[in-house]
Amino acid sequence: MTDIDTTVNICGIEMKNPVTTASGTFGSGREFSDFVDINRIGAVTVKGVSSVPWKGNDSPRIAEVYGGMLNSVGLQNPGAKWFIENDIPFLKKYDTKIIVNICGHTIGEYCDIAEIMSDADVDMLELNISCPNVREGGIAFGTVAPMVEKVVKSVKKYCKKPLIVKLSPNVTDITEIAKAAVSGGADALSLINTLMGMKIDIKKRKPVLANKIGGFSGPAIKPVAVRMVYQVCKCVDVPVIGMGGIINSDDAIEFIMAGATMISVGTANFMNPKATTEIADGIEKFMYENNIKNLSEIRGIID
Amino acid sequence: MTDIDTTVNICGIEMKNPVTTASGTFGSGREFSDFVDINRIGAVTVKGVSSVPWKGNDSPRIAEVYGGMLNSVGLQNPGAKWFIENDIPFLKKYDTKIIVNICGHTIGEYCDIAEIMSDADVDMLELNISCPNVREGGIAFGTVAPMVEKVVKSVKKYCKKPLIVKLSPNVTDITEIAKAAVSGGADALSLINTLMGMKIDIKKRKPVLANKIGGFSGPAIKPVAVRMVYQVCKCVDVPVIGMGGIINSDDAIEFIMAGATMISVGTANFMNPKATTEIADGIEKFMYENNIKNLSEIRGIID
Amino acid sequence: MQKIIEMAEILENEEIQDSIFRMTLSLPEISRMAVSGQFINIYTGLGENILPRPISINEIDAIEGNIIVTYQVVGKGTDFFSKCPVGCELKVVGPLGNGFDLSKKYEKNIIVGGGIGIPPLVELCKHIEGRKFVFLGAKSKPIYEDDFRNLGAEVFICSDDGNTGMKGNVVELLNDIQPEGDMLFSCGPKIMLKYVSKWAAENNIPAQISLEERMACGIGACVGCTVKIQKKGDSDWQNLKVCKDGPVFMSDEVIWDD
Amino acid sequence: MQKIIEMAEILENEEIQDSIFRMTLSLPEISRMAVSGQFINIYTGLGENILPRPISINEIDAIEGNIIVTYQVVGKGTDFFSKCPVGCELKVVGPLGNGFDLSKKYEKNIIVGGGIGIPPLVELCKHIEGRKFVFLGAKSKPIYEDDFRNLGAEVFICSDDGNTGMKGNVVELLNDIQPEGDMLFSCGPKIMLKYVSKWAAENNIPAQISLEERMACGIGACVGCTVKIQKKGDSDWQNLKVCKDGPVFMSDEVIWDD
Ligand SMILES: Cc1cc2nc3c(=O)[nH]c(=O)nc-3n(C[C@H](O)[C@H](O)[C@H](O)COP(=O)(O)OP(=O)(O)OC[C@H]3O[C@@H](n4cnc5c(N)ncnc54)[C@H](O)[C@@H]3O)c2cc1C
Ligand SMILES: Cc1cc2nc3c(=O)[nH]c(=O)nc-3n(C[C@H](O)[C@H](O)[C@H](O)COP(=O)(O)OP(=O)(O)OC[C@H]3O[C@@H](n4cnc5c(N)ncnc54)[C@H](O)[C@@H]3O)c2cc1C
Ligand SMILES: Cc1cc2nc3c(=O)[nH]c(=O)nc-3n(C[C@H](O)[C@H](O)[C@H](O)COP(=O)(O)O)c2cc1C
Ligand SMILES: Cc1cc2nc3c(=O)[nH]c(=O)nc-3n(C[C@H](O)[C@H](O)[C@H](O)COP(=O)(O)O)c2cc1C
Ligand code: FES
Ligand code: FES
Repeated sequence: MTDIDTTVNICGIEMKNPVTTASGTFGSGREFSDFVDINRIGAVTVKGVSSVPWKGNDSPRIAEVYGGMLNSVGLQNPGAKWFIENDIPFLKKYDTKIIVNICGHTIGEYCDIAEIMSDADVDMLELNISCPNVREGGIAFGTVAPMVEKVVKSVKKYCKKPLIVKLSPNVTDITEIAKAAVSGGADALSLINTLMGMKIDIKKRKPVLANKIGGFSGPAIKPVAVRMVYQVCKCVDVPVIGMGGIINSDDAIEFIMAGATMISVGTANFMNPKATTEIADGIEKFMYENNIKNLSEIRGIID
Repeated sequence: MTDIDTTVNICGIEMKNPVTTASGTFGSGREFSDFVDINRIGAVTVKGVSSVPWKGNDSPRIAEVYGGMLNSVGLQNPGAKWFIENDIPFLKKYDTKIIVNICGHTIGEYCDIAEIMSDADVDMLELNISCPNVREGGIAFGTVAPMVEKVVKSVKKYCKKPLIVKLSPNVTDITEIAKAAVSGGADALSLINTLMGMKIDIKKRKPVLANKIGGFSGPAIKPVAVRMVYQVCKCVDVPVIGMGGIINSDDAIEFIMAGATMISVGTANFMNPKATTEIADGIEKFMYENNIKNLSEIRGIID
Repeated sequence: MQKIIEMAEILENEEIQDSIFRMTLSLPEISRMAVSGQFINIYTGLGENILPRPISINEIDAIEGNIIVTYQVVGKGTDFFSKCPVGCELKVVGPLGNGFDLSKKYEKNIIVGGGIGIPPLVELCKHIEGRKFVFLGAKSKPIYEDDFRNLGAEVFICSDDGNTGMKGNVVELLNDIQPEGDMLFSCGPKIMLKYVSKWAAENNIPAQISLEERMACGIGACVGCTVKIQKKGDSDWQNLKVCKDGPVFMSDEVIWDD
Repeated sequence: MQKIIEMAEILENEEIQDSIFRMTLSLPEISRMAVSGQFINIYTGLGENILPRPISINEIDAIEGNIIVTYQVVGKGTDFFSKCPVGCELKVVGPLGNGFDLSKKYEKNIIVGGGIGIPPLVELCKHIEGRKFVFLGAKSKPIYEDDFRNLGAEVFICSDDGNTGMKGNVVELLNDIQPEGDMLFSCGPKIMLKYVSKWAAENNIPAQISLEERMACGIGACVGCTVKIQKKGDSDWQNLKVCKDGPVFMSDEVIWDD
């Protein structure tokens, strides 16, 4: 397989393969290092980090649904300082790139964390303007085009690393939001974040999640994700990181054919702790069997 | 079980139970009459009917996805005349109510079919402003609030039956659309129609559907549907018909607890041709076991 | 025609060629009603695969109450079937579709089958009384060659790789043999059916061809499985349902898109 | 502690009480590493159920390389397990969580179990050297009463319906017996744990309680399974992970919401 080149390049950062992890599903990688060789992953996208620690929402935060799950973690995280002192040194032991997912309640908080992380030893930042579990404005940030443009523009001023903007699928027209993010200065886009969903426990007569509504992820959401990645790749020129329900390498190839440059493995990590590296292996096998030397040959091949 | 009252009333029409069929998944009932006793269904909602015959989209029109399916039928139907001459007489043999799902490409076409069906021997009309497979404006109709209000208002002038407006889930804020439909004069709302999804055949390197993008339905979409039904029921006063991924009576109860007055069985009919009557039986059993005399005791019980 | 839901016990499930399985299902009711050219919907019961799999009836044993199907493993559903042990039960809906039209008898019958389209032609062959010229093609070795011979047919074989019979496809084989016929029956890949239809038209032989399309309900309710058909005398084509109006259509009524 | 993925053959799977099953899994690696109070994640392999089911370790047989779990059928996943025949394989990840803290030995140990929370206390009981006062409650009949007796414990029983032992709950039983203890260990429904914790606090007995919460990963990555814990000396509570920081917590550190 020596003549196969699995590398991908996003904003000048070269990754050894197109596989990364979906923020919030892989911790900082440490928890999965018992199961997978982190050196085999193109980049690790870590869980959302904010400038100060966040406590997150009440439990229950997890509900299983048909072919997927709901979560209402609410971006609990120990804050930037803890992350810089603990998670970065851990990840630096591996030969992989680091993408930091950043979150905030306000534009000011977003700028703060972008500034802090710009000085940290990481490769790219991913701006999460789309978490449905943040109440204080998170929703509005990600679903109204002028707001998206404004947030991205503000964050760009403080951000010294390539900036990926992560889009919410809970919108009428994803292309409008994607274009707004690019106008604001996004160097790349990632999508989709979770759909908004709900599950009711009919015995207890109340929602399963303490937060009532949560973010829906897993294989069940894949058709929506593929559709949106396809639509967005047709209308913007920046690279796209595709995700939403990817559980095997065929799914990954589907997103690449829809136009994605990288793909993220999220909920699949809970279904199979080895999912990331198995998908990296599977992509290589697919390239080999189909005589594909470089993924650019099939990227966005769907008209 | 004599003291259990399963009847529900929508706009003065009394149904023997809250079970109806999701438009487009049950034909006119004839195809399923080998498997189920149509007398056991509260109402039959027939496939979309337009004033003149529609040819629909090219094949393939069906793709299976994880826990669901995509369709791009494109509202193929033999038109109002054929429907009135063939399907109504068939359904009239049964002791059930008839809800006619109506569609059009333009406001004029919507008004035409509403007028035609107002004179037919049916109980209610369901205005489908949300089919993602109609290109000539269908999308815009269902996803922009002022447009929704305008269409509904226009159709109301010609409609002499109670008018249900069926909402698309492919929107940023479903409550805004629901309120617009009610302002326009909707007597009831039904939701959700299909999500927009896509599947790529990675061997053939093209979308499975000839139409590329299709409507996503089945158990996989249930969390989105429950969430939207819940949100809508909290913000409007008209009765709501809930649907999206209902495959058993527990699912049906979940929608009723979220606030739905009736529930529709759609894709489940393909998974189990007896789904409708099994769900009607299951609801009765649930009421009996939980000592519920009338579904109003649990309807919208979730705060 | 009435359709029913039946739980089928698997009586046999054997790999007869690389990735092709022959499965005998106990279906007392459906087997009594079925005719050649019809199909059944088999459910996987897998949570991620919600739709039934349409599979043609290969043989009907109304006396024992069995239906035999022959399927190729191409995806999750058929893979699941191939792993079901004898004794296991599968949910089946059937019989579905209209079979071949055998209301008229013909002296000379041409039967053309390709790959996994061959199975329904076996049952068909049992019900044809005139001479039967059977043309079978496959990648490497068509299935059921001997079955056709045992049913008294004259059998001609071809394969893409030349492993069995003539090297080439069935249309080349037809051109080679130039059989005479009053009616042609065919089932196989769409591209093959298109050229077989062309051959039949050129030779003025009416042809009944069995089509496939992706399906949801299989019973005519979802309008998912349409093909463009222009009925004789009609000024325009219409989208007809493979599951209910077919799967067998007259070849000269089919509009070939691609 | 290292965690691994192992395919477990089911060696036994028996209904020991109405809807409660005892299952022996061959897990050579995990059984060598596991300690009492830990749990394992068992996958169903069903397409609609994507998440693993966390189940406590009931007994560890490191010599044979087996882990025994005891589970109640409450939904699809546990129903599936109950139908898996002996010989069938299940995917398991483990061992997960921190077990009970047995670094110190106590003279008098109180063990309180309720319902399906009883199983992990059996393995625990094997590793406690001092006196063991075991209080078990259930709807009608607590499981594993004899196992505790065989491990040398003094066992007290109650049931909601009075069918076995005292009629009432374990807190009433504790109040009735008024045992003395240097450490209390407990597992059971949340509401029981809350009142057991209260009882322990009133009686000045430190208590290790094993909590449950809905989980996705089970390994500390998703931050889905949190409980509010206020560590001694901390000025505020924090959301800690049941799967990684627990499932065993000191009862006086738990903030009870409802
Ligand atoms: C009327 C009819 C008769 C058929 N008879 C046979 C037969 O006798 N033997 C046989 O091996 N195959 C037959 N097929 C094709 C068979 O239905 C598909 O190969 C099978 O459904 C694939 O299922 P899967 O889960 O293995 O593949 P997947 O690719 O995982 O299936 C995914 C989805 O696509 C559908 N699908 C995939 N391929 C086809 C196809 N070629 N045609 C229609 N739907 C498809 C499946 O039903 C399912 O909904 C027939 C199809 C039709 C329509
Ligand atoms: C650390 C831990 C140890 C456990 N040990 C045992 C045990 O030894 N024996 C036993 O019978 N049960 C135990 N449980 C509870 C057990 O995990 C659930 O009963 C089981 O997951 C239900 O799955 P189901 O598919 O049958 O039910 P469903 O209700 O269909 O499950 C749906 C979803 O909810 C989750 N869920 C449902 N109930 C619970 C619950 N009580 N706690 C956490 N998640 C839940 C499931 O994991 C699944 O994701 C334990 C739970 C935890 C967290
Ligand atoms: C438990 C959980 C936590 C998540 N946390 C974050 C987060 O912190 N930041 C973020 O941008 N996305 C977060 N997500 C969304 C995922 O990164 C991803 O966009 C989504 O789950 C869809 O992909 P999947 O279906 O492969 O999981 C989270 C998802 C899950 C399931
Ligand atoms: C094959 C198919 C055809 C449909 N046709 C229509 C239609 O004609 N009019 C309409 O309003 N909705 C139509 N729908 C949408 C359904 O009525 C329903 O809103 C949707 O499928 C969600 O419910 P479900 O998940 O239970 O199927 C169709 C759905 C399917 C699967
Ligand atoms: S498959 Fe539904 S109409 Fe043919
Ligand atoms: S279940 Fe994921 S952190 Fe505990």
